[in-house]
Amino acid sequence: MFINYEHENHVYNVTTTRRDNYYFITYDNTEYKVEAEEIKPGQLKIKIGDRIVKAIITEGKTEKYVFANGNVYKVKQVELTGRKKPKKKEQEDLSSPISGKVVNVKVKKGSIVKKDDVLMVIEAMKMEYLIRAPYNGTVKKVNFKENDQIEIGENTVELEKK
Amino acid sequence: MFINYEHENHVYNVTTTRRDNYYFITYDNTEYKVEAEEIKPGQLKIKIGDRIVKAIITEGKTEKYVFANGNVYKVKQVELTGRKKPKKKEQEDLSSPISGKVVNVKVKKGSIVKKDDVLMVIEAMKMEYLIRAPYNGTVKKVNFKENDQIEIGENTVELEKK
Amino acid sequence: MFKKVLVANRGEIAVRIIKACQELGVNTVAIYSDVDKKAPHVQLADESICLGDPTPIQSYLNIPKIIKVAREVGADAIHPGYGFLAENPDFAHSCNDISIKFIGPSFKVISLMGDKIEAKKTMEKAGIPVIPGYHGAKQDNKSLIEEGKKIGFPLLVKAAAGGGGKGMRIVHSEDRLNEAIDSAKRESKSAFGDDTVFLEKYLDKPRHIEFQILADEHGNIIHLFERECSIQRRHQKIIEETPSPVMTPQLRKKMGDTAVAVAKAVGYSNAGTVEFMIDKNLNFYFMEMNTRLQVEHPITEMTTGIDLAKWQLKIASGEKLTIKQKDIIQRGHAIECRIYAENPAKGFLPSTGTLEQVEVPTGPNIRDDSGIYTGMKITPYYDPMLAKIITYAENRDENINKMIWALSRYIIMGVTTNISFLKKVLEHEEFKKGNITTHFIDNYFKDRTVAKDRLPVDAIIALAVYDSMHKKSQEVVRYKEVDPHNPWKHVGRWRVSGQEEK
Amino acid sequence: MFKKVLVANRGEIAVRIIKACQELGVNTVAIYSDVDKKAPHVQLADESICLGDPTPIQSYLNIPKIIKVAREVGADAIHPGYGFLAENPDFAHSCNDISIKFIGPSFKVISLMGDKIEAKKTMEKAGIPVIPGYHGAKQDNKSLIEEGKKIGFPLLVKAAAGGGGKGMRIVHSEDRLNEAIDSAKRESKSAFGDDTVFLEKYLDKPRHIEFQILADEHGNIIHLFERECSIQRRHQKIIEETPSPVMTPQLRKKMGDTAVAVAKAVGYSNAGTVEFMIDKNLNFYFMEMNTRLQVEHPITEMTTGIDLAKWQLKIASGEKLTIKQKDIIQRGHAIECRIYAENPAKGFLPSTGTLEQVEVPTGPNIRDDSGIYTGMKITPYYDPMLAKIITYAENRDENINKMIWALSRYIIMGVTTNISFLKKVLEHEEFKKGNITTHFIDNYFKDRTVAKDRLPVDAIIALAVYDSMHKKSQEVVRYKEVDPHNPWKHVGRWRVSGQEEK
Repeated sequence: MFINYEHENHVYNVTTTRRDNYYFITYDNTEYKVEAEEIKPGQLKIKIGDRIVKAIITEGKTEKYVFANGNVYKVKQVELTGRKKPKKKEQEDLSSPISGKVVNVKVKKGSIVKKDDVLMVIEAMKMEYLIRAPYNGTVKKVNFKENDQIEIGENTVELEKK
Repeated sequence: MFINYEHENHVYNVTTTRRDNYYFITYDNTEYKVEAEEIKPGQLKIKIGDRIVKAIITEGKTEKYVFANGNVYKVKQVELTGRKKPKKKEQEDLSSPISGKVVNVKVKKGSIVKKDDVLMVIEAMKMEYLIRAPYNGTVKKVNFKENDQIEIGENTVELEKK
Repeated sequence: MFKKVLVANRGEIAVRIIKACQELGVNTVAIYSDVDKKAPHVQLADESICLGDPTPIQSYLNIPKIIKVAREVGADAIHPGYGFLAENPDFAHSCNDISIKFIGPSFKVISLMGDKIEAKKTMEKAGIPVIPGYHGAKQDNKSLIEEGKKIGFPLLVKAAAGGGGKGMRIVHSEDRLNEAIDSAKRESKSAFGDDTVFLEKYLDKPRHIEFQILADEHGNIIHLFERECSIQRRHQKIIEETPSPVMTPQLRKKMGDTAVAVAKAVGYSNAGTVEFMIDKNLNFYFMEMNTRLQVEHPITEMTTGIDLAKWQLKIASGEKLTIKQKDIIQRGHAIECRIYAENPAKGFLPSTGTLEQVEVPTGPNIRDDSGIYTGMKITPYYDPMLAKIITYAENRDENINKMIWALSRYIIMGVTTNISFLKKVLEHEEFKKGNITTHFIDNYFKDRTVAKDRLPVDAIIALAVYDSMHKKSQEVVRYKEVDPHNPWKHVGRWRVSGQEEK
Repeated sequence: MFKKVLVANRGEIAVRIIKACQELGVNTVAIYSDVDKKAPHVQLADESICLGDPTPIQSYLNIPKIIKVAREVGADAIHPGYGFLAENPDFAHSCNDISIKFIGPSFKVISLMGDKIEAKKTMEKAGIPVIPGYHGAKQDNKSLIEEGKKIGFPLLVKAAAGGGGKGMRIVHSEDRLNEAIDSAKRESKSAFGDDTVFLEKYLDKPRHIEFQILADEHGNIIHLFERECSIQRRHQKIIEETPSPVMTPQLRKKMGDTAVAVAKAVGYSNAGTVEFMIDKNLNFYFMEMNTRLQVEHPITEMTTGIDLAKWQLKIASGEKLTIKQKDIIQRGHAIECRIYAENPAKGFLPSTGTLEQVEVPTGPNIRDDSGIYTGMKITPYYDPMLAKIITYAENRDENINKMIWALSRYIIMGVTTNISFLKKVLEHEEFKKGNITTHFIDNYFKDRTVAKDRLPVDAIIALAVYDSMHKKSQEVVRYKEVDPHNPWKHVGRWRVSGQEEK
């Protein structure tokens, strides 16, 4: 079985084989021979050599959550063919970081802005989030007006780089 | 809907009708008009007039458990026809009150015993339980010997009343 | 501090100890029998080893097996909890032999205190008041009956090796003494492998009050005040509280000093408890010393702010007590209720079965020490204590109300428990006044087998609503077609969830 | 004592207050908005009334609606919790008007303390030290910039009506001041309906240390020592502890006496908190007084053994404080960590979603105050605080380890939380040394957006094992027949449980 797990834009390529009572898991050129038991649904007790690892896995709609070493990690499963590569999202991001309400629009079509200028103010959970210009440029389109509801990931402003 | 609930050898005869958003429950010649909601599986919020009652119900193999007013009650459902009347169990009981190990048998076939004599000693969960004669009589049969495993409700000794 | 501790116990106390270890950065190894595979202590520990057969003698009492496991996993210490091997000097000795630290006092002290007769003699010599009784070597029934007559009735027959009410009989008249001796000997033999018994005066309006002590290996001893443990059934505590409603500052100081003197007299180290009986005139007598952590230790932790389990680990690893007697302050009021799988209406008969649902009350100053989970099977192999619930409040009155609140939200379905009974005790006027003795339950709840609770109307309505919600309308129709004269058929069928109607 | 209290709040604080009422035998009424129908506070209360629309202004901030409900259910008191209407003098006034007791100080005191400028002026007159700043009436940007230049940079722009960091901006240079004033005014207007701001000197190595007080309606005032709340992000506290690592007995006495003097100066009653800033030379300045129960009140409860929520109820019903200042003892060490649905790697951006799984650490001296449950939807309507976890131990070092243990067992799946981040703060060498200021997170975790955790090997193995256990062998076979060149198809399909393989 081959699976690719995506976590924080990084893809982990894993191969698993089951033989007798063991799982052979290959990752990063290392093979781990482990014994495992599902104590309760989603709750695993895994023996890796002398170490006992306890993990809890829960499935969301499009992702899995794994609790291991005292932390929770959110993981997606991705296909290898490249059709679903992690997006280059961080770069020049003008999308809304949160679902909320647009409380202030500082620019209009044609505005010339400098890097770090505030373009839009979004309020959610009683806090404000500022959308700042990632570079100097000219506003081509403003996608929301004051009091609009905006969803996470929606593009706020189209900005042409100068 | 008619149901008989049995609790501690007492049978409660209940009629339920569902109309609009109300349940009409008749018990002991009183009709209760209630609204109800199942918050989580088995967890009920019931409005009886001005009162809010919270109850939790869990189903076992042959019984239900209901938590109400801060206590848990174990309830069975019984049929009305009389085929399944509560047993008259308390009377002259020589059955084992617990599953455990027989640690001492004080009588044998033909023994003549007096009321309150100890017939058998059963150990369970690190405690001893004495089976005492409920009346004067003669032992007709002893069903267990020392170190036997005994289950709850199994008859220990057959005792003929004198 | 130790690197790895094996916890030779199960249930809530194993959970308690594992958490204490982990907070101190110590690795933990759980042991378990086949039926405890999914038990919380197994899930919590860093490693866990199965001992197989659930019979205690094959698992949690199996010294060679446990010692073997401890060596194999490389444990440098063993914590025995309470019960099982906690007061077994052979076990402590076996640990010594392989240089694994037994977390408790030396095996010599365990041995001395385990022999109730020797313990009393030692204490008498050290000037500690003890209860009049016969602790002699003549163990034939005839001699014991003679000695019993000298002491007078009522008296107690007690197993020399006993504890927790096991092998204990109270005898009110001469003609019952012979049977009681037989029975106590048999129970003691079976439980402890020793049938030596002794006899003791039975006190008037007695209270059971014990003092917690902590003693390090450098000669420092402190006490952490009293626990009132008079509420007992079958000679086993079910409700404990601190401070005791009967205690005065003078008596507390005197008894505390005596408890420290007891520990000093035997060169004690570790956490320990000195148990006293108090009569109605507040005379106190040494009863015995428990050389381990007690079930009821949390109430002391809540009122003193001191973590006894962690201190056991620190002391055993050679650390010095950094707390001075004068710095320990008793604050507020704490109660513990022990929740047992048992039926108070049937003489507290243990109840077995599967825990269909478990819900625990939570809130500030509510502590739940338990080793149970929904789906757990309660077997007859082990003690039927399911959980301990401990509450703290600024004063006794408030705390009694708090505990009643908590017990009213402690839901255990699948076995009969004593939760409702515990509430009835707490709600009793005499309990509220603090008028309690070790006979409290016998005095006020004799009729408990008669007064069975009826099903309250709210429960009936809840059942009716639930069944109405969850009946399959389809089923009702089907039955009508088949047998219109039998209206009961469909209600006999129950369903686990109501998904069809959603 | 009251007969019936309406709790005008939601989440963990509503739960906390309802439990306190119930323990005192007081009936409780919960209010809730449509999205909170299944919330714990609704389940716990004796009665509950739906307010409809989840927008705060339509529900938890809707004074006429809440007042109407309180009358209809026959409540004789309202507890406002914190946030929402807790410090709204109009609400307190409205309660007065219909003779329902508002559980808090008089609306005049709320009004005075709510106006940060007036509060400071009052305190200056009473001889209490305050931070240099501009609290004047000139609110145009030009005047404010002039005043700001007089005070010097860095300085703070603060909403006069603000609290909890809302409407607060720190400005390091003149050229950013104009934008900060605009933004603070806008946020303040939106949150509190008032855009008055003031300016204040920003202190060097400042610590936020506050004192808890309790004042009854008969003139008795006590303080319950300090809380160190310097660990903040976005000017909101996330870790609080007591005692403060920087406190000395002399300073504690001085600040405690000052806190009592502050309360006395305004005729305060109820629980309250006097917030101070302390600079590196341990000079302290009055900042503001919060006229309500604080989020972080549990750490004071754990170290003093006093139940603040119960005392609020007792005081409001006219009872006298029975605790004297000399009887209050600060014992051990307590920490609180606030668990937020937020992503520390993205500037602590709130995270919304469904809580797929919630598991809470339990154990002695671990308190979890939460209002969440598995399956709960975290919406953008309310504050993203999910829970508070509080631990107590005998000393700070032990307690930090205990809190790390607890956080490592706090499982929330479905939204991103700050749990891992909290652990990193607790594990930081400077935190362990007690070298903390309100800039701690900015100073040491600036690069938090860069240093993303990689998926550890244990998590990868767990995922691989889980997926291997739960794949349908059938599916694999089917795929092979259909498309032998695409080995990925079957792994894309997930299943909720592995029953088929059992």
